[in-house]
Amino acid sequence: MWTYLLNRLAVNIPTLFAILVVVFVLMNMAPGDPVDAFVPPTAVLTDQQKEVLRHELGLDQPLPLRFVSWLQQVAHGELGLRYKDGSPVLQEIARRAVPTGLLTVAGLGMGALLGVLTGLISARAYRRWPDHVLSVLAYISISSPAFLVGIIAMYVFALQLGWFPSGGYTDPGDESWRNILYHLAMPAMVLSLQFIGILMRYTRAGLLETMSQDYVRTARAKGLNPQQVLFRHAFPNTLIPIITVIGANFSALIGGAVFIETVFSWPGMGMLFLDGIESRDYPLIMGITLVMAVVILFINMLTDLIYSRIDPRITLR
Amino acid sequence: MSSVTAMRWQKFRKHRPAMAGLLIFGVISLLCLCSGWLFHADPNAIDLDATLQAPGKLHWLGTDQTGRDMLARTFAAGRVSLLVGVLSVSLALVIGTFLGALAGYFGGWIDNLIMRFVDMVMTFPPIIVLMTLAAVLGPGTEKTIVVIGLLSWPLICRLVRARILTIREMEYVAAARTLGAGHTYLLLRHCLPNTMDVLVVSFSLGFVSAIMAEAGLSFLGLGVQLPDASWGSLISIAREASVLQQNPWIWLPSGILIVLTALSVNFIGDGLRQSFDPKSLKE
Amino acid sequence: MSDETQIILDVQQLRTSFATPAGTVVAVSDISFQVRQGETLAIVGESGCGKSVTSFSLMGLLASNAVTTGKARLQIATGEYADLIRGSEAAKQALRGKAVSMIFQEPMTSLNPLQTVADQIAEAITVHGVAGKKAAQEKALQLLKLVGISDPETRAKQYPHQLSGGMRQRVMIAIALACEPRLLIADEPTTALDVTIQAQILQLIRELQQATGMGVIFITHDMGVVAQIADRVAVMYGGHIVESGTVAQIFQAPVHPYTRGLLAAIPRPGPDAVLSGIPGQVESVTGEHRQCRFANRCEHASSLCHQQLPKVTPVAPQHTVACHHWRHTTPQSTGVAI
Amino acid sequence: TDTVFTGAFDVGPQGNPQKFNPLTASAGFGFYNKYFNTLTLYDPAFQKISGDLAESWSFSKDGKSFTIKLRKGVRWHDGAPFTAADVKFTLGLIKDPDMASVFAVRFADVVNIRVADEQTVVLELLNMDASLPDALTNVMILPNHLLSKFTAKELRTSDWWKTPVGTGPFKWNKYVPDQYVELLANPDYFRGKPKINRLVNRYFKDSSSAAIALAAGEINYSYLTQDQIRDGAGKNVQVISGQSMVLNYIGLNNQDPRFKDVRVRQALLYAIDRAAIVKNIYKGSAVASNCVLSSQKYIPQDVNSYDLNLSKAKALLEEAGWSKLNHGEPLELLTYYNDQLSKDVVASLQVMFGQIGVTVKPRFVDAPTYGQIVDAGKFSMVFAGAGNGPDPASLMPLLHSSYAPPKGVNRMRVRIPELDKLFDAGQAETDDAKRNDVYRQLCRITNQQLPWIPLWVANRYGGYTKNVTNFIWTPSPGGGRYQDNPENWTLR
Amino acid sequence: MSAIVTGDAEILLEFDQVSVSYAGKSSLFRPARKVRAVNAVSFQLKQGEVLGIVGESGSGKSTMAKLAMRMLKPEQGEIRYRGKALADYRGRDENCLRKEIQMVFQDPNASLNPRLTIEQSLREPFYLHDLGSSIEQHEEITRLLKLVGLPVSVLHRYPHELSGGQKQRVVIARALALQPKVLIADEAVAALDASVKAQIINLLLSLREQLGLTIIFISHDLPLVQIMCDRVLVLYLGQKMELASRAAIASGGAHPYTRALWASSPVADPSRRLQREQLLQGEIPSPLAPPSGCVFHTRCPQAAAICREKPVSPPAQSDAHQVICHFTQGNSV
Ligand SMILES: Nc1ncnc2c1ncn2[C@@H]1O[C@H](COP(=O)(O)OP(=O)(O)OP(=O)(O)O)[C@@H](O)[C@H]1O
Ligand SMILES: Nc1ncnc2c1ncn2[C@@H]1O[C@H](COP(=O)(O)OP(=O)(O)OP(=O)(O)O)[C@@H](O)[C@H]1O
Ligand SMILES: [Mg+2]
Ligand SMILES: [Mg+2]
Repeated sequence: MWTYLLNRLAVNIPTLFAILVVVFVLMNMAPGDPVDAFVPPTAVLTDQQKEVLRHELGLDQPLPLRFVSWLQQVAHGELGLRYKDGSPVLQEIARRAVPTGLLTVAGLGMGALLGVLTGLISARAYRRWPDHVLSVLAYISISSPAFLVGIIAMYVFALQLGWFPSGGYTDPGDESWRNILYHLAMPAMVLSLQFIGILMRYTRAGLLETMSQDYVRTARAKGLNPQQVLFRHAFPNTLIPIITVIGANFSALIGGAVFIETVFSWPGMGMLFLDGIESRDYPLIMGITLVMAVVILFINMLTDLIYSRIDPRITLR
Repeated sequence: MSSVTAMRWQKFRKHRPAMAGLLIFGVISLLCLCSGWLFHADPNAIDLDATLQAPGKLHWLGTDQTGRDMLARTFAAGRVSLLVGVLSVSLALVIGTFLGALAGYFGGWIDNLIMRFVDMVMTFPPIIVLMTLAAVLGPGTEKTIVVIGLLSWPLICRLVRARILTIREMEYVAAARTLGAGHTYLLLRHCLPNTMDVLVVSFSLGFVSAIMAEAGLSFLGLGVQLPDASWGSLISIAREASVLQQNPWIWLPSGILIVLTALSVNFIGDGLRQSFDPKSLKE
Repeated sequence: MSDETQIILDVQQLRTSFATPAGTVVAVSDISFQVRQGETLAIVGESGCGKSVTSFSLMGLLASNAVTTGKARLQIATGEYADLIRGSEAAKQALRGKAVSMIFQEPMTSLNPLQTVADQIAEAITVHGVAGKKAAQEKALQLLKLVGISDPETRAKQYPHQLSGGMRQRVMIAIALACEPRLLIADEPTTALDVTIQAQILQLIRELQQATGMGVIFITHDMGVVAQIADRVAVMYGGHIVESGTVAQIFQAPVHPYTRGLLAAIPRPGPDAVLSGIPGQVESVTGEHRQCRFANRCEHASSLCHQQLPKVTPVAPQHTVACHHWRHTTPQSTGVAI
Repeated sequence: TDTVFTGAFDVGPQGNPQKFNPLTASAGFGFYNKYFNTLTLYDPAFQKISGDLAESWSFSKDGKSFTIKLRKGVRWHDGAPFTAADVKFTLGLIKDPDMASVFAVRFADVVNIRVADEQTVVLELLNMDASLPDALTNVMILPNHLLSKFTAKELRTSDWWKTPVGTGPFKWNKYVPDQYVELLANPDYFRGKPKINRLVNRYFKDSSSAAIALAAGEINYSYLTQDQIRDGAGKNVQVISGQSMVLNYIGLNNQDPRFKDVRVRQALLYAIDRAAIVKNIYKGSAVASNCVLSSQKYIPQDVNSYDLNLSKAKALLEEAGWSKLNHGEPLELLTYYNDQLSKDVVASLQVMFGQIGVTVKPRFVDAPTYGQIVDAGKFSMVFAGAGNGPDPASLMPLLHSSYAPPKGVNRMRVRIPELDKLFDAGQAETDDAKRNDVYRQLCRITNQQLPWIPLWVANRYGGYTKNVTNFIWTPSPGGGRYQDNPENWTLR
Repeated sequence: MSAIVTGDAEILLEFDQVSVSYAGKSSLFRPARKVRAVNAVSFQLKQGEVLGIVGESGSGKSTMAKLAMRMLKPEQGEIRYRGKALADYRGRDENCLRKEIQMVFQDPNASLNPRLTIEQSLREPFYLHDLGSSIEQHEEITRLLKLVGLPVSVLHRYPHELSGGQKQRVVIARALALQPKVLIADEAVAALDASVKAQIINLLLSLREQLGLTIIFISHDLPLVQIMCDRVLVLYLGQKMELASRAAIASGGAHPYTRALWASSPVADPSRRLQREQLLQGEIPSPLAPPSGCVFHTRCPQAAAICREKPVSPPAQSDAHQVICHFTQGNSV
């Protein structure tokens, strides 16, 4: 176990390095450069001004050198400064970490819970009407783009009913946890919606697969009621795909809830990253990539560990 | 062998949702494929004097902001979306299943290598990859398909691997090995069929996300380009608050068609899964 | 105690058929039998003759392509009965595991691969509210010990795949015995067990029976085991009970030609031992059974046998047979009465 | 009582979210103006420039110097007096290349800044530049006494901008990153204490969210899109509209031989049914333009209105030998606009050009990509917008040949000597009437020569809740730069 | 009951001091505990011989079978087939090996793929070794089914639609399909009724007669072992207790454990029921912590001090009758 963990960590370091190199190269290959992004297409910077900027941002250095100096910064525990306003990237990311974490955990948590639950219900009512209704709902939720659901939710819950604020992280001047949670409710719900649909499908399919196994028959022979059979015997045996899906979506969401963050003015990492892309803010892009890569590698490692916890037949090698 | 196929077909035919799915999918595909011939309106012809018209006699599904006939446009858009949906998810499925099966089956360093590659692909920020690819590749439906396919296989890969990780420990796999079965045979015959449930779900979900992803790509120069449309791009018009509220005929048909096709794909998958599962719960 | 109250299980005209692509397969055809308190009924017979299907029918655990008809009355308490076939699913579920439990024939796949042995046993106890979690775990350990598993503390924490075939089978036995059921259906419970353990298990079942009056349906192929444990024996062939009687009647005065063949096939080691089977094999039929299923292998078969299904007829008290010609074919020496 | 005015000042093209350095900013002046002041400001109709921190200004006879008299008794938020040194310091920063200020070009002719006395600053000029008062409407004056210790380079990205000290009606109070800035009324504001106590600028990334927040009454003001107006902004919302002063045009790569012939450019314009687009896509809320200028006073009567004329367009193409110039290759129409309206416009243009046999393939990219492609000259056609007011001189860097890349942003590589001369003449002319004549001529030339294919100037919208009174807002490129008297805004 | 194997027959399969253990599940803080499933077991199997393996449940019989099938690698010692170590069979050799050694798994249900029809499962060996055309394969399958006494109608069914005994016969048919040289039958007839069992045993014996099939017969059915096997290997806790010829076993065996086994074997006579007193007393020690000295000493009626302390030294390989017991050592039969 420990040896596995150590091995895995050891492998993760070159993986991380490879990710960073590839992203760095891709980023520099992408059209547009930071100085062009510095001013809108109609505003004027003279040649001389651009040279100054370029030099200051180190853009006049060759690519490998820039990567190496970035790595050196990372080695010193820094992630450089943003091109946009010179603020430290690390601090910006740290600031966004809490909102992002909140949104992801709340959205995924809610989604996982409801997704699995509806999946269980659906499998239990296989090919009867609750199954069909839930399936249709699931596909509607999966097919509804986040921006659409977000805007509609805002119309209904913020404008018509006035239950929730239309967006933002807090009300100006009120930074209490209650206020944050009040603002979190709607984006988290919208975020979870698609996820519910996705998980519901995987849960349902997995359950149908395991329900025909012999040990489920044994469970019934013990006198368990259908719910207990489902929860205690069939469900644990479908946990592996469910955990896989949750893990993969977790990684995707940490930086990927861009639409929802945008619609709800939620100051999360996704929006920051988009900002970084829009302004070709290389240090910011690399910084976020690094953080996300670490998180994703960790989550994937965790899912693999969980596999072996769930299923004793799986050995970690 | 053919008797097994016949038995499956029998079972499939009895699965009513699957047959309904087949029918709906067939009808929608047919409508999309023959849209040019069925609806005489040119899906890209503008008529600035007839913008945002509600569904009526002349335009059954109304018109959009530039007066294009939404009926013709929606079904013409379906051609791109169906193509992108089916092909890119197939590509992802092939890659994901192949790599996932290898990783799960062989384990050891092969698993490690493949899974670290998966980690990498999962970590690449899609926007950057897409921007770069778009710049390098340029527009085109086939490129869009490839790009979406190349970005969406990791989850499938992980799912397939996880499943095979347990299947390879089954005694019947060992039994087949003692009969002299090679790796390829074991994988194809004994391991992969057990991933059917996961693959069916991944297909129908991936189908939807590919269609939606395509719309996001047109901004980067990939995906469908003006004047053509896709279902995803038509839905994106609903970003305009007024269109969302006042002109549902622009985006709602596409939305419904996506849900319908996804559902029918799902039901077909359900039927397939059941007809391949000898112990399916109900006949 | 009247005879009526002694009957724990009364099965009448049980019939189970499967819908298959090839047609309806009647796996169990109108069988009737009884199990009394503290009694062991052994069911023996040709492989594939419907023994397991009978037990699944009684447990209500058949695949969805099966249709079961008939009556099976289980006495859950003195004077209180429940129908195992026609009851509601919820009622049946309440009975399962507690009033009637079953040991499955396939120990490898019948255990949940993700749960430890102890958890799987304890669950059978807790689910009926017989004991709390902790007590159940202790009981599980005790049961493991009872079924002859060494080092139960360690084994309890292991998973099915870490056990040998015999151990898994014993875990199944422990699960079935956990709630001290009124009726135990044991489907080949000792096939994977070596003789010493097997003897121990048989002993255990016998002791439980004496203590609780549990009725046992014991399905096995090992005639030695039948001789050891059974009070009465039912011989099945092709979905029918062809002969039933006390263990002594069956072993010493078998009437049906199939029973006799079966007994003759028991290996008896000796300097020039020969194993003799019954020539031919069961024919598979779809649809209603219209003739004696054994007719095609029977040396005494007449045209009647090929045309008509024999009725169950009494031979002696407690001894019945379903054969057209039993009177003429039974060798005199073994006699009728014992 | 505590009155809070919350606005989404940074939504839409006039905002500049979370960029706090006004010297490098090209938008967002509507909010900088709330805590800083400029020397000069327009009136809300953009007709006249009046003083803000400046009391008066004048050019010397020879046009070699420009003298600014400053308002007396103005104090910084920290109590220090505002003096000429602050002005000299600020203008100096702008000219410092390390600051990378986008206004540096506007002060290219300023060779020296001299403090004559506490209240007087003199700019020494290389050439007369009549657009200086306009240029000054952009420049937020900064406190010398607090900032002189920084180098320009440090200051460009300094944290000071997040705790600034200005002279404006509101004082900086709190900045919660990514969420909002809160300002407090400045009781010592030289125009009087504002009537609202607090002014909050909330950040929205998405304008529809801001519109909903406005309709829900969570905020008091926001920019609105045409679409949001059509949707009905909400019953408690008062909508304001006005010309954007941004000209949408089709830019042609003037170095591309295919567009050398003026007849080609004219043919393209004849093919566009601008009236229909304005009427049906813009729902009438745009005005077609026939030259690069949009202010009525610069447009002569005799400009060609290029009404839709397909046959003429075809004929012109024929004459110019288009089929020989371009062998049926599709032209790429590059644009950085990504909103639905622009997509509809581009789709319409595509069809309209198609009617005269010019195939166009639109390509939507983001701004940095656009900049890179266009700077490199690897384009043939763009659909873009240019702020063309209030002073026509703001167009000079976009059309004057001396600003052709790599030196400037004359990205269409326009090289029309006559145009250069007119821009120079307009710059040197202080007399309003004569200056108008110069620009009328400029309009005429661009109408004939079509260095750009002018399309229209669309409207822009803002909305405020009906409980706000004395609110002044008007659309303008980059926001602000007009006297909106926030000290008079009141909340009921 | 059939030809006794001649002394000069080729040694086909040989276990040479083979040991193997399973790692238990380790956790973060606890290292894995090992189960010694097979401990230094040696035996030689001659062409055409039938070797019975008996022993208590969990004594490592299936593990030995898996070792011979190369499903496990021996930790120590070597397994040789035709004089060549199993591990050295590679490529085409391996393919031949797979063909020549076949196994019937203990649990037929687990060793049949639930997704394949019986026909598909039975076709597998032919397909894998590219034998015959589709029609020939079908004919061969039908023939095999007949041999094991199953109707052709089972071909289109799935495993879960068969009875336990039917599945077991399918697995036997599959193992015989390739006409192996060595057949390892792990409880291969346990789920069959006496009549079918007799049929199958006779089939195996006739195959041995005709084709020289060599059989390792793992079973709990001692009378059957006695009838069928030329030699019997008795295992206890993964260790060899006795290896004796049929004749030696017929008299009850020499090792106390063997004798105890024989005594517990049920007899098909209701009047001779076993009594508790006749059973082997004590419980089986845990293989996780096997006893010191002779592993059987905890239950051995003859156990003496030496048994507790000193492991029994292994007998010579060449001995015809090997008894691993302090008391019988040296006076082997
Ligand atoms: N995968 C495994 N992991 C851990 N221990 C195992 C594993 N497989 C078997 N064992 C252990 O190895 C020992 C021998 O098992 P094996 O299956 O060989 O017994 P067996 O002689 O075949 O018994 P049976 O007659 O009950 O089938 C047992 O103690 C068992 O618990
Ligand atoms: N789901 C099913 N569908 C169709 N036929 C089935 C199904 N299950 C069992 N059968 C058939 O029913 C018959 C009786 O099977 P059953 O399992 O009861 O036999 P059994 O007496 O237990 O035999 P064994 O001793 O071999 O276990 C068999 O012929 C079998 O093929
Ligand atoms: Mg059975
Ligand atoms: Mg075993």
